[in-house]
Amino acid sequence: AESSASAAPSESAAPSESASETAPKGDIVLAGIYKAGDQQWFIGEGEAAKAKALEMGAKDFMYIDAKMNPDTYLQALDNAITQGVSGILVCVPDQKLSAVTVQKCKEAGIPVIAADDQLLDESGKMIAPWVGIDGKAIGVAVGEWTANYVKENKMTGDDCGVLYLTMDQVSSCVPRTEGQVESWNKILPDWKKENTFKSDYNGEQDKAYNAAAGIFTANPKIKKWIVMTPNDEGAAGATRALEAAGLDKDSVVCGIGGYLAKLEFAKAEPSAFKATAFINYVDVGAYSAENMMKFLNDGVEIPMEFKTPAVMITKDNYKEIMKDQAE
Amino acid sequence: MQNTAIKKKGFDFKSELKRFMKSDNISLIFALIVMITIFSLLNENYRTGRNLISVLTSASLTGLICVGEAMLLIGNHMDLSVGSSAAFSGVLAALLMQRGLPAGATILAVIAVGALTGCCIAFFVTKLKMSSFIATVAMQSIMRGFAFIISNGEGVLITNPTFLKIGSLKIFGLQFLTFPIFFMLLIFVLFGIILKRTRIGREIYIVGGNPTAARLAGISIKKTTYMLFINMNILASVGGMILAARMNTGQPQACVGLEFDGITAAILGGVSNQGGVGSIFGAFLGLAILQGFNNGLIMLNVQSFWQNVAKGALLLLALTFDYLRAKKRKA
Amino acid sequence: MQNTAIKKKGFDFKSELKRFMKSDNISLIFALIVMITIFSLLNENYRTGRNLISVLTSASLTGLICVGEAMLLIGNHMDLSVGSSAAFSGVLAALLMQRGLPAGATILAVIAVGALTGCCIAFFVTKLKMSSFIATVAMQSIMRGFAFIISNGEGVLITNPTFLKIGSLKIFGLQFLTFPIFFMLLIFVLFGIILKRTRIGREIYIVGGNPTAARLAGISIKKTTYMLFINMNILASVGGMILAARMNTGQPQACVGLEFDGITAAILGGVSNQGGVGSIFGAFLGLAILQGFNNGLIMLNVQSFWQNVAKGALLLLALTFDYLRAKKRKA
Amino acid sequence: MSEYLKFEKICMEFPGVKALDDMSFGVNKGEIVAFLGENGAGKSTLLKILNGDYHHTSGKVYIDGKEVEFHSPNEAIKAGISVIYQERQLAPYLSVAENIFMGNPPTKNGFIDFKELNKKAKEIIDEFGLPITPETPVKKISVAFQQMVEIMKAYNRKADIICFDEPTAPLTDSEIVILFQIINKLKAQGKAIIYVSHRMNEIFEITDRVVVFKDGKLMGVENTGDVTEAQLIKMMVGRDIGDVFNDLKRNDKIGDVVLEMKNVSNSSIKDISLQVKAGEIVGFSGLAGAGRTEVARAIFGADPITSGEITLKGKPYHPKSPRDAMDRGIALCPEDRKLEGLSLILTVRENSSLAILGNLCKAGFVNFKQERDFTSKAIKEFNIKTPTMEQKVNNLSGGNQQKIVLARWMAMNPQLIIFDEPTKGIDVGAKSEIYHMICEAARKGVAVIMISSELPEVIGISDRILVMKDGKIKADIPRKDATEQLILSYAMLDEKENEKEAAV
Ligand SMILES: Nc1ncnc2c1ncn2[C@@H]1O[C@H](COP(=O)(O)OP(=O)(O)OP(=O)(O)O)[C@@H](O)[C@H]1O
Ligand SMILES: Nc1ncnc2c1ncn2[C@@H]1O[C@H](COP(=O)(O)OP(=O)(O)OP(=O)(O)O)[C@@H](O)[C@H]1O
Ligand SMILES: O[C@@H]1[C@@H](O)[C@@H](O)CO[C@H]1O
Ligand SMILES: [Mg+2]
Ligand SMILES: [Mg+2]
Repeated sequence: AESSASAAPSESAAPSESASETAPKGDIVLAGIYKAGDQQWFIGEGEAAKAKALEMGAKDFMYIDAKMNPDTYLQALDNAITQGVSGILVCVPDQKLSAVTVQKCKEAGIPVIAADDQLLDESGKMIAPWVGIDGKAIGVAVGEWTANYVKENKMTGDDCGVLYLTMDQVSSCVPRTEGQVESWNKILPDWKKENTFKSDYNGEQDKAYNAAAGIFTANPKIKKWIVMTPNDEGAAGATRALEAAGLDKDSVVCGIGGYLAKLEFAKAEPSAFKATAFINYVDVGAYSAENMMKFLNDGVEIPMEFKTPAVMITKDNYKEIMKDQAE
Repeated sequence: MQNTAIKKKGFDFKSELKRFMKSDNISLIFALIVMITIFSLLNENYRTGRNLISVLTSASLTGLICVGEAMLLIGNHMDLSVGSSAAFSGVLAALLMQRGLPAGATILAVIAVGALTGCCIAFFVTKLKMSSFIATVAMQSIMRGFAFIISNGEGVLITNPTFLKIGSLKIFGLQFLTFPIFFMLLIFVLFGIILKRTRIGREIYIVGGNPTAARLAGISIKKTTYMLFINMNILASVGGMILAARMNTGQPQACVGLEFDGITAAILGGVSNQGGVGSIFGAFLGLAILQGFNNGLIMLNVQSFWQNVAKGALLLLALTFDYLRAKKRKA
Repeated sequence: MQNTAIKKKGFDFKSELKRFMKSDNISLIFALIVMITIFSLLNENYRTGRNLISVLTSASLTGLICVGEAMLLIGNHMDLSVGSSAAFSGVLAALLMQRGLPAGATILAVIAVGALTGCCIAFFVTKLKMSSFIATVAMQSIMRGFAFIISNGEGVLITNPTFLKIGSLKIFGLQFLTFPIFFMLLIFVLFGIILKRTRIGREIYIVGGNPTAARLAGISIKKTTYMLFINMNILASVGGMILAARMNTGQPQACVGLEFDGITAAILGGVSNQGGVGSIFGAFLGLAILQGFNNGLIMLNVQSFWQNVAKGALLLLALTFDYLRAKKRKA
Repeated sequence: MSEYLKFEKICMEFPGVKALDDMSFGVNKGEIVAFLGENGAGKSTLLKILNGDYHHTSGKVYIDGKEVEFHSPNEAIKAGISVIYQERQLAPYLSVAENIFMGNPPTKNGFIDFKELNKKAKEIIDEFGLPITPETPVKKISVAFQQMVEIMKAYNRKADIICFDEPTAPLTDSEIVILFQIINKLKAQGKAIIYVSHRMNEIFEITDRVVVFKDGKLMGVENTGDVTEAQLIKMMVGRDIGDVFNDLKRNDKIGDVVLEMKNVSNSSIKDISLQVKAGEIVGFSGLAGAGRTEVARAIFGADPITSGEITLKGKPYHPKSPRDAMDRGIALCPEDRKLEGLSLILTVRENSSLAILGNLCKAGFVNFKQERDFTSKAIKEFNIKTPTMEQKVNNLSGGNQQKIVLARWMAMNPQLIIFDEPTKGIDVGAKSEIYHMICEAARKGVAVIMISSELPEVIGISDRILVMKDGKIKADIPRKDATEQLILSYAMLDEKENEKEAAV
């Protein structure tokens, strides 16, 4: 990733001086276009970006919801350009929209930073600066944590099964599962194939419940489940399904997010939802805005890559790590 | 003497059976049996009691919606806002309890809000003459918005143990009869009876079949319409709360497309979307087929992309089958 | 002589104006003007040419769907599968070109597939007597599944420069008249004329208004239904391709809920979902209001939660307004 | 004798019903043949077979000596057949002109030539002498004019075989006169014409031969001139029914005023004042659009009133809905059974019990046994022809549908009952039974309003006749003075008077 980042700037949409000329200081407006603007993640990210931008002298920050809809996204992008915003932060609903995004911004002379999900060209090369989360790496962290948990608790018998809940239809979530599978297999190379399961859901908790419950009943010989999911909804849904099946005591569920896990951790009694990979939207929001503002204010070149680290959180440490996001 | 009595009984049974075989629902029952048999052959755990519980649990919310939508469809309406309303109700309940409201009061309050939502829709439909399609599309957007606004987009945790019971309580101490399942079945039976046996039920058919004739026969279309939408939205509220209890959280983005699952089940079960035709038992069969099928696909671990195709194909197949049977019976 | 001629002309104009003021669309036109005025006051960029282009561009896909759905609704049908079909078409086109098919052949092939999809639906509706609601719900699921299957769930990049032109070509070299905008406007005009002036257009009204009457007058309901669904699905295919060209990718998860945007615009524009009533011009106004409103909300930076509420409220408001006007005119 | 149109051994079976049984006869060119038979005898079914709408179980149809078989109305139209159905079939939101030219509008360069369309439609409307404009949406004209549009639609097809299935049921005399002129003109042009009606006077006035149906069987084909009404009735009903009106047992004890209207107006009626007493039958006469239906609807709470007062048994009465009216003991048997009376997709049972459902319920639950008992009684009393009470009303003949509506309202035991064209589509035999029932009700002290466009019927049954025109009551004629001329003169006179006034 490092090398591609350094190769990219020439093609990057972040132009040099021209943009800052059209946007005189003190009159800076940023737009944040987020693929699922009604998700807590993006709301938090947007709020952090806005706070940072205003703090650094911007006049306004527009928060735009692309509703997971490519067409809405393109409209939002056009719209932001029409309004003559000074800089754009985006999380595209689909990474295949990268080229259009960069092209449109380039034409309009507006700098763009990718937030959360990278803007990639057809060969998978980044074509704009990026602040965000590395889905694969986060998946790897989850896989590692879970595999180690299993080792510690000796959950390696024939009555143990691993279930990956997947979100095949959301492209940014696919690498998360890939990372989970990869690191799990690395740590537990002898894990049996017939004790490995996959089930797909659409990202909602009750659909995750159904997807998990179906697998649990289909495999009654498995008494201890290890469940990994690409978001917190999936983890919470699987947890409820384990509880309904009476299997929650000996099972473990690990998600990605933090926003539902914190609710789970706040409960008095223990639950199977033991950990999640905390991804920090505040960091993403604040850094993306900060880099943009630095560029607009002072012409400081935008770094090609900034990754928020994935930190595994559990009931024991979540308050410390999440800080006010734990509320 | 005794002999004839027995004979008579026997005869009755036979004719009952005959009537049943000719009844509208027989092809659905047949389809359901075929489906269960096939899945059971493919996966031995399909026909287990445990799986039945799991199917019924995941059908519990859709079931409530299906009943409400079936009644609306018979009355020549539909409500496309119930997914949003259910999500809103779950969030609202969670928030009210977070503010310290006890479970009972919360449930009542949320039901009241549901009733009010139903009233609003009925008002638009009866007074302002909007089609229920467009009025409820608008409502869908509004309720979803409110669900997000009151929760600020975040899931809201529920810790009230009394409230959480409505997601898990075992009725009569029976392992399989959790409250969500019990309530869903109860609603099916209750509304089955209401629709078939009571005056108000009959009036729904008449209003759906020909509103002008209904009005001139002294039936208040307004009253019936209000009743239908209030009923639907109360069911959605309760369903939303049960889901929230099951999930231990009220989530603003839950239940997208729920209305379609309910409507699809009802139509598959022989309820017409032109009004005046259908039964709750049929709707139940439709629901059973759809949910049983979804569950079977998950159990067989069919890839989710193919699940989409399979679900669509099932619908088409079941309806084609039904058509062919109806045609054959006619000929 | 000349004087009277002028007078006559003047009179005609006046009566034309009168007729216009009484026409069904006047309240929509009024609503549109009010809306534009308010947004322009609130944001100076709203009334710029650039924003018009942006609104039109984003309306270009929904516009095509709106035309197709309006015709279907007038014929007493609807198609809930077009969002999936549009996504499928985009993906299919991208894949075909990836395999080396030239742009022209690709477009033709995808249109043919669209026509075939329409045929299938019409077959279910006419031959197997399914309601178009359920037949297209099933189709929605199937087409979405296929879109994912053929693309393996990933967006497919389009590099064919000829094909990409249909997303960006400036017609007559005019800056504002990109192909998507041009095509959408063309379709509105074309189908406006077809529906109003041609025999097939009038027959749609008859079929939708009273199918028995149509049949007895020798109008083939089957033919009309096939025509309507084929037309709708070709429009969806073309729309899907244009979108894919605009985005440089065919995306399997695109266009969810597109059918609703189209239907909502049509109904807002006075098309009845009971069949037999409506016009393409009305549908266009409905579309303009909805899209202009969405755009305005974004420009004003209204929080996305509140956007949901505002959109629902707009629908209700516009329809209430229309009702009051109709009532006043009656009195 | 080789007739132009010939039916040979036609049989038609529906589940549980043999609608036609071995039906053979023919129709010549330039001839008007009547179909006569009780409700459900199979008349409409035969026309639908001819029209390619139904497919007969066995038998053959010949046109001009050639065997034909139509699989759809479209094929029948192409073969020169035009059938006007008992139920109007129009596209409500399209214009009169477009409806008249439904299926074959004039086109120019592939576009509909609206100028030509309206011009041609206007010509036809003028030929019929009707006061409607081609551009008006059909939804906005009265039922009678809608029926005329239906007739013009068929007329316009220039078919060789034209069939009218009870065309006059929704018409009043003035339109009937027009219709008969048109039919005679068609006859003179050498068309083969079938005319179905339950009105004997029409059959004698216009037809050449009569085909009598009974239970799907052919009872005979007679030259109209060679038979008497009584003979025909005996053929179709199987017994004499005697002198319909003279045999009625009238009520001679007229009681107190039940309904009184004082200066009642709304958008379609003006300044209506009237009284109806217990046991009295008040007839309403007038031309189409005179506003009789609207008076009835106002009394029944179906339309609002804008001024005036209504009292019921001396107490003020302001019905806000039909429910209110019913709660006060008022029944209205509506004019248009299909639009206002029946839910066609529901069963005979569900439709019959509708008005008294409350009485059949206990604690909100329907008592099915009572309901079934009630329905079987109604089926018997009104001689409703249906295989079972679970039959969908849609599958019943027109007349039998009408009987269900009547049965429903008669069962309500009201203190005031309004009949709006009660015998529309009812066969002669059943008609006389219905008159008996109406008189029976009056004898029990029920106040009756009977709206009818059949003059002999209003005169024959009413104690008093109110004549309406332009939303106003023009005359109140006691039974002994009533003649068709007198009523008609009031129904139409005003225009002449107005002309006179204008001339002065
Ligand atoms: N589609 C149908 N399905 C079942 N039965 C039918 C259908 N159409 C007609 N019938 C039955 O066929 C018989 C003949 O009906 P038809 O309509 O021809 O009578 P008709 O002579 O026209 O009566 P009317 O004078 O009342 O109009 C009736 O018993 C009717 O119930
Ligand atoms: N839907 C409608 N819209 C506008 N005007 C209507 C409508 N229906 C009826 N009218 C008008 O209202 C008046 C009364 O009509 P209607 O035919 O019901 O009166 P009527 O005296 O009962 O006549 P009929 O002899 O046909 O029973 C007529 O002028 C008619 O044209
Ligand atoms: O869509 C996901 C969102 O749910 C959150 O997990 C952050 O990353 C985005 O890609
Ligand atoms: Mg008939
Ligand atoms: Mg009338």
